[in-house]
Amino acid sequence: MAKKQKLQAKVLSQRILAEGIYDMWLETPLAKDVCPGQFVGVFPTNKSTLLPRPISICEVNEERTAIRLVYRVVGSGTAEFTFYQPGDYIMILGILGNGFPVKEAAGKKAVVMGGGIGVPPLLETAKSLSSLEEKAATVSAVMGYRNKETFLSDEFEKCSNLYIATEDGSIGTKGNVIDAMNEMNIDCDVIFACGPMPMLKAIKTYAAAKGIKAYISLEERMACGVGACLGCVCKTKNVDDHSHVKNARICTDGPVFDADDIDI
Amino acid sequence: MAKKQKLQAKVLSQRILAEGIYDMWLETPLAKDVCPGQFVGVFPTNKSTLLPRPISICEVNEERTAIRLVYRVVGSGTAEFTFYQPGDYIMILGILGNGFPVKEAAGKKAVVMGGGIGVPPLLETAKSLSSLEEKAATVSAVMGYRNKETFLSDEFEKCSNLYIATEDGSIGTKGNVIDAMNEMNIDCDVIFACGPMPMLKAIKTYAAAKGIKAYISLEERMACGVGACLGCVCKTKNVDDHSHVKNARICTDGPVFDADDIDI
Amino acid sequence: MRNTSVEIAGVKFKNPVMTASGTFGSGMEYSDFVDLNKLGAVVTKGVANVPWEGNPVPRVTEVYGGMLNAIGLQNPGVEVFAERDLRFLDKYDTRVIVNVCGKSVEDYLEVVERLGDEKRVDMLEINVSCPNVKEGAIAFGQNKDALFDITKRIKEKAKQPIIMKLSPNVTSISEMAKAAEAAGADAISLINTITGMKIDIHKRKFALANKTGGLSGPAIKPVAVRMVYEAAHAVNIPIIGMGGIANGSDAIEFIMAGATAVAVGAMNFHDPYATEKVVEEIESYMERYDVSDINSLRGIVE
Amino acid sequence: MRNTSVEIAGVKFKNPVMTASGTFGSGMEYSDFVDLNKLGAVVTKGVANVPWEGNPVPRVTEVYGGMLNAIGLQNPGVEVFAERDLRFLDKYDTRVIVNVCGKSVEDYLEVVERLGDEKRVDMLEINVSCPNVKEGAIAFGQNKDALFDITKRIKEKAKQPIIMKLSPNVTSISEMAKAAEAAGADAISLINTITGMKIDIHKRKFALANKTGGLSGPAIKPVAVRMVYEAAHAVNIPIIGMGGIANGSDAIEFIMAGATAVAVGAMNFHDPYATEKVVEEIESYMERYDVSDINSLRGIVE
Ligand SMILES: Cc1cc2nc3c(=O)[nH]c(=O)nc-3n(C[C@H](O)[C@H](O)[C@H](O)COP(=O)(O)OP(=O)(O)OC[C@H]3O[C@@H](n4cnc5c(N)ncnc54)[C@H](O)[C@@H]3O)c2cc1C
Ligand SMILES: Cc1cc2nc3c(=O)[nH]c(=O)nc-3n(C[C@H](O)[C@H](O)[C@H](O)COP(=O)(O)OP(=O)(O)OC[C@H]3O[C@@H](n4cnc5c(N)ncnc54)[C@H](O)[C@@H]3O)c2cc1C
Ligand SMILES: Cc1cc2nc3c(=O)[nH]c(=O)nc-3n(C[C@H](O)[C@H](O)[C@H](O)COP(=O)(O)O)c2cc1C
Ligand SMILES: Cc1cc2nc3c(=O)[nH]c(=O)nc-3n(C[C@H](O)[C@H](O)[C@H](O)COP(=O)(O)O)c2cc1C
Ligand code: FES
Ligand code: FES
Repeated sequence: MAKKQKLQAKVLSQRILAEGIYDMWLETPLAKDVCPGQFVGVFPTNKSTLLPRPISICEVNEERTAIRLVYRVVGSGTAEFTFYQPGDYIMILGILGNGFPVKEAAGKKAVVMGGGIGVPPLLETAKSLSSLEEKAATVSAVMGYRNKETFLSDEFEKCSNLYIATEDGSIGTKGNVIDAMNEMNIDCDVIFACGPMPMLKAIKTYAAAKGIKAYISLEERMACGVGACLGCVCKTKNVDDHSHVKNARICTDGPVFDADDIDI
Repeated sequence: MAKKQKLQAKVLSQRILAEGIYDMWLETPLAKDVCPGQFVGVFPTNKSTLLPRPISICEVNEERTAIRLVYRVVGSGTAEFTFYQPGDYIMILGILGNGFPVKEAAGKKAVVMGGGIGVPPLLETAKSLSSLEEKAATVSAVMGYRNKETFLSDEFEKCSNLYIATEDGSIGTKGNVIDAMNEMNIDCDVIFACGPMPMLKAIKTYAAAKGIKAYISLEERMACGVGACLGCVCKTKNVDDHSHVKNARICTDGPVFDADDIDI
Repeated sequence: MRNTSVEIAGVKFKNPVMTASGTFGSGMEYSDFVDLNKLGAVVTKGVANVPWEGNPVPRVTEVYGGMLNAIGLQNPGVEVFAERDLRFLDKYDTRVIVNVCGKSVEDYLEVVERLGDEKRVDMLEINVSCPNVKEGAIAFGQNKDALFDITKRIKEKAKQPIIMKLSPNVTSISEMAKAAEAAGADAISLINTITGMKIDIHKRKFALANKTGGLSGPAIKPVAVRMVYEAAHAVNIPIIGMGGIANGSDAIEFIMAGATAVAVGAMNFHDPYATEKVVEEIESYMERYDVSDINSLRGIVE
Repeated sequence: MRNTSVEIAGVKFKNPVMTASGTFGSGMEYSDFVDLNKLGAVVTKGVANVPWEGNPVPRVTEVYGGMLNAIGLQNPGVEVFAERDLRFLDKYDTRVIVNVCGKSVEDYLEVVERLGDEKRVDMLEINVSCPNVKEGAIAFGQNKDALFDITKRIKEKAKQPIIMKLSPNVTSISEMAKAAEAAGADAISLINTITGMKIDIHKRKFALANKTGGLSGPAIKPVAVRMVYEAAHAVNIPIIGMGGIANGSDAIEFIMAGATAVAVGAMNFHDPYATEKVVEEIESYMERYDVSDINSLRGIVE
């Protein structure tokens, strides 16, 4: 694993992707070693806020010199990020987390499933699945949105068979990603998922019922991001190596877990 | 007196005047009502620092639409100010303080005396003295610097008879401003002074001995800048109106005091 | 029409936003910035029976997210205060709470009695928690028996309802709150400043002449919210919450923790419009979440 | 050659910079960023006799100039700790201080005895001040008789020198420091976190599942400096100072207030290089002001 670092990254571009959702490319040597599903900590410069904001890596450019972050504005940190212009520098901490075990999908029918701000990390995941040495047999993407204000869907279309579910039924299946799986009869051996907790719970249940392997990416409040503070734990089924109390650290042991191993 | 306000001011220009000393013009409607010797509070944007930095008004432009601040970098606030570019906005609080009673110099031989970062407010003072309806008879400026790294002296030359004292004797009188007064035999009925405490004490003593009126501008740590917190007091000879305990507020009752009235 | 008014000990306030004692003078200095009529109450700087000089300068210094002060309760004495400051406040339609300080119980009683017939004074806030004076003051606020005793004696003499202002520099704020309540306090206010210190490592000197000073500002808000919450669960009398309040959200946080009213202190120095803005932002919050009565938010987070 | 080494209870540290317990794991997680050999000591996360689960999430939340945590002392128990964490530290040439927690005096004693023969352990830091566990812990740190008692009993059994880690949530830190000294503590460390609370006014919930959490970071520095100063004037045993230290200047401030050594806590999360940087910046300060021995700065501001 690459050494973790805190370092300056240069903003290459920034644009609005959808209402309240921004898309920023950062030049950084960290790009070299990214696995899909990993994340960085982004530091606001505002000195009232000292902790890094965990943001998933949405994409890595072909030369592996830059990473793409897609984020939703929810508070003071993300609001600050929107002001960054090309040429500005920001401090980031990375690369953090384990990432999706995409190689496990070799030869299999893989489905990436995302909802809300869980969608971005799945783009790099879907791209990886179709460019592995031993590729996945099929790569489908099932993305849940609130309404027709979708984002990144055009890009998923390029690297996967895209299915959309919307809460209001304005595009695709009306309902959630599981409804789409059922309605569209999507073939699936392994799932890579990221999104809100109710969605992840539904996927865990769905996968267990169908005997499908599911890897899900969790979210929790973090302080250090590197496994030291024990702030970001989730319950695991078995005693884990690190904590010995069934508490895995999402920032280091995760954010991606085998759905069977965790208690959500 | 004009209503105090906290408002945005537009940076018009910024340049280095001498090592560690910056010169910044701000566009602000507050300029209209400035008396020489008054000051503004400048707010850093860095959220770890919340209090306004008191900075004297060095000059007002002819149209009275802009003020000039000349400041020395000593800490985080002033360091931040150096980054401001023309077109940036910063928050200021003003106009604060009483200012020099320049009208008292009508028809008299006036001397402005400054040292260190006490020099700037005396520029507007000297200019006022020579443009009063009833002008001062003569306007001299006696400025003390550490060495030949003087600043603003060219501008004092334009509106006053300038005398310089330097600690190392590299220009003008070797010594302090009182040494210059003595050496150069400067005629004087009234003094307006601003500078470090030892200089102000010397001026008070000098003026008392010669029976000259001296107005001196004091400095103290401030929090509110508007007279509410009682943070910035100086000892007065008599019970003052506000405090009733011989403690005048430098931000509001000052920063300029009749040297006879204060205990320094 | 949404209701923002609150009541404490029979006194009705048009809204829950007050000024924190010592940060707002008697209102005069901020009247350029704020319409005092828009505030729930003006809480004045501490006043004693006789004039106090306060501490030597430097009295204030900045720290991360706040400041330290060691003013030492400089004040012109209750006579001048009544004749000047109260007369200034006569012009305004807002509640007036007078903050009272003293070195002995007798000092406090003298002020309380002098103000007893002042119609302009709606309530008295008894400062037993100033960390910046050597005698009296905080000693009363750090020992529950002393607090009980002084509260009782003041309550016996006071014609206006009394608020005991508590110190955060204690092991248990609940015990202190209970002592004040048991002795008959009509309300409590908290927190006063937390004792702190700053050293200038270049000059090798204390930043304040008094060595220690009281910490206030956003830095102390989490401690203040916790103490308001603990006090609210310990007593039934109303609580005025303060400590780092800068905006409407902060004020709502204190109210949800159990405060009936709130006060804005050091942040007036950062933003002289803060008090009025807090009033407006509380209204916006009520609008956004359709809260018809501010009192319905009090203590709702349990 | 300038001397940065300090000594506490006969243990020599190459410099006064330590990690604050619980913010640095056992060093492993920060070894990507910092050369552990450059630190005065690694102080490990609190360890109990048996594994502890800790509190439910959310356990951390950000506040102005700092954070609140309610980890609840999750730890794998002393056995795993000794076999894994201490063996990891075997590789390094730095001092190791093990932070010990417990719910009863017996719990603490079990850990202390288990570690007695561990050569890798230079000192024990006894955490009697964690505000985030319901039983034991902070209770010992908020009552001077309880503190005296537990200190005495641990001292009797401990083979390594013991540091009592004090809580700032007390009326008088001097009294607590004196109790620890009287009971035989070899040193004291302070401050642990100050109990705080944050409420999410939009969700109308506590930000932490535990409701309250411990405040740390630059926001608490002035309180920490003051307490170190007070403790230094109350006792003669060495003090390890902490609370919001972010850079060399902060460290020097604590030393001038009376600390023999310092620890960097929450600021590791903001700047994972912080500890090593503090070491370097202390050296720069000594260079700039020609200080030949760091020990000569201790307590020089009186
Ligand atoms: C592993 C991981 C990956 C993530 N990836 C993305 C992503 O790709 N795009 C995206 O928009 N968001 C992502 N998030 C959520 C993102 O971290 C938060 O929205 C962000 O931290 C909010 O910061 P703020 O300052 O705007 O909000 P504030 O509410 O002002 O933040 C206050 C504090 O709470 C923390 N916080 C607030 N919301 C969250 C949250 N949902 N999860 C964790 N911490 C939170 C902040 O980090 C900060 O410490 C991810 C979270 C995790 C844990
Ligand atoms: C009435 C008045 C007029 C002044 N006019 C000028 C001027 O024209 N040009 C100029 O360069 N300086 C002037 N000063 C000094 C100036 O206010 C300080 O240098 C400045 O506040 C330092 O801020 P900082 O953030 O860089 O320093 P820091 O040390 O980081 O500031 C920390 C805190 O201390 C306060 N502080 C630090 N030094 C002083 C000081 N000498 N006086 C008052 N407060 C201080 C700051 O305002 C801040 O609250 C004046 C001071 C006063 C009181
Ligand atoms: C400069 C200053 C002066 C103060 N004077 C008093 C006082 O006279 N009486 C009092 O009870 N509290 C006094 N306080 C405490 C405040 O009223 C308030 O309790 C404290 O500052 C916390 O609130 P804040 O963080 O909003 O400032 C003073 C605070 C400051 C900053
Ligand atoms: C996440 C976190 C976990 C902590 N865990 C412990 C602990 O296990 N034992 C302990 O004695 N102190 C613990 N502390 C307290 C710190 O060691 C330190 O005393 C406190 O945070 C103040 O220092 P700081 O402001 O530099 O963080 C913890 C602090 C934090 C932030
Ligand atoms: S955020 Fe610190 S352990 Fe995960
Ligand atoms: S700075 Fe507040 S009274 Fe002068």
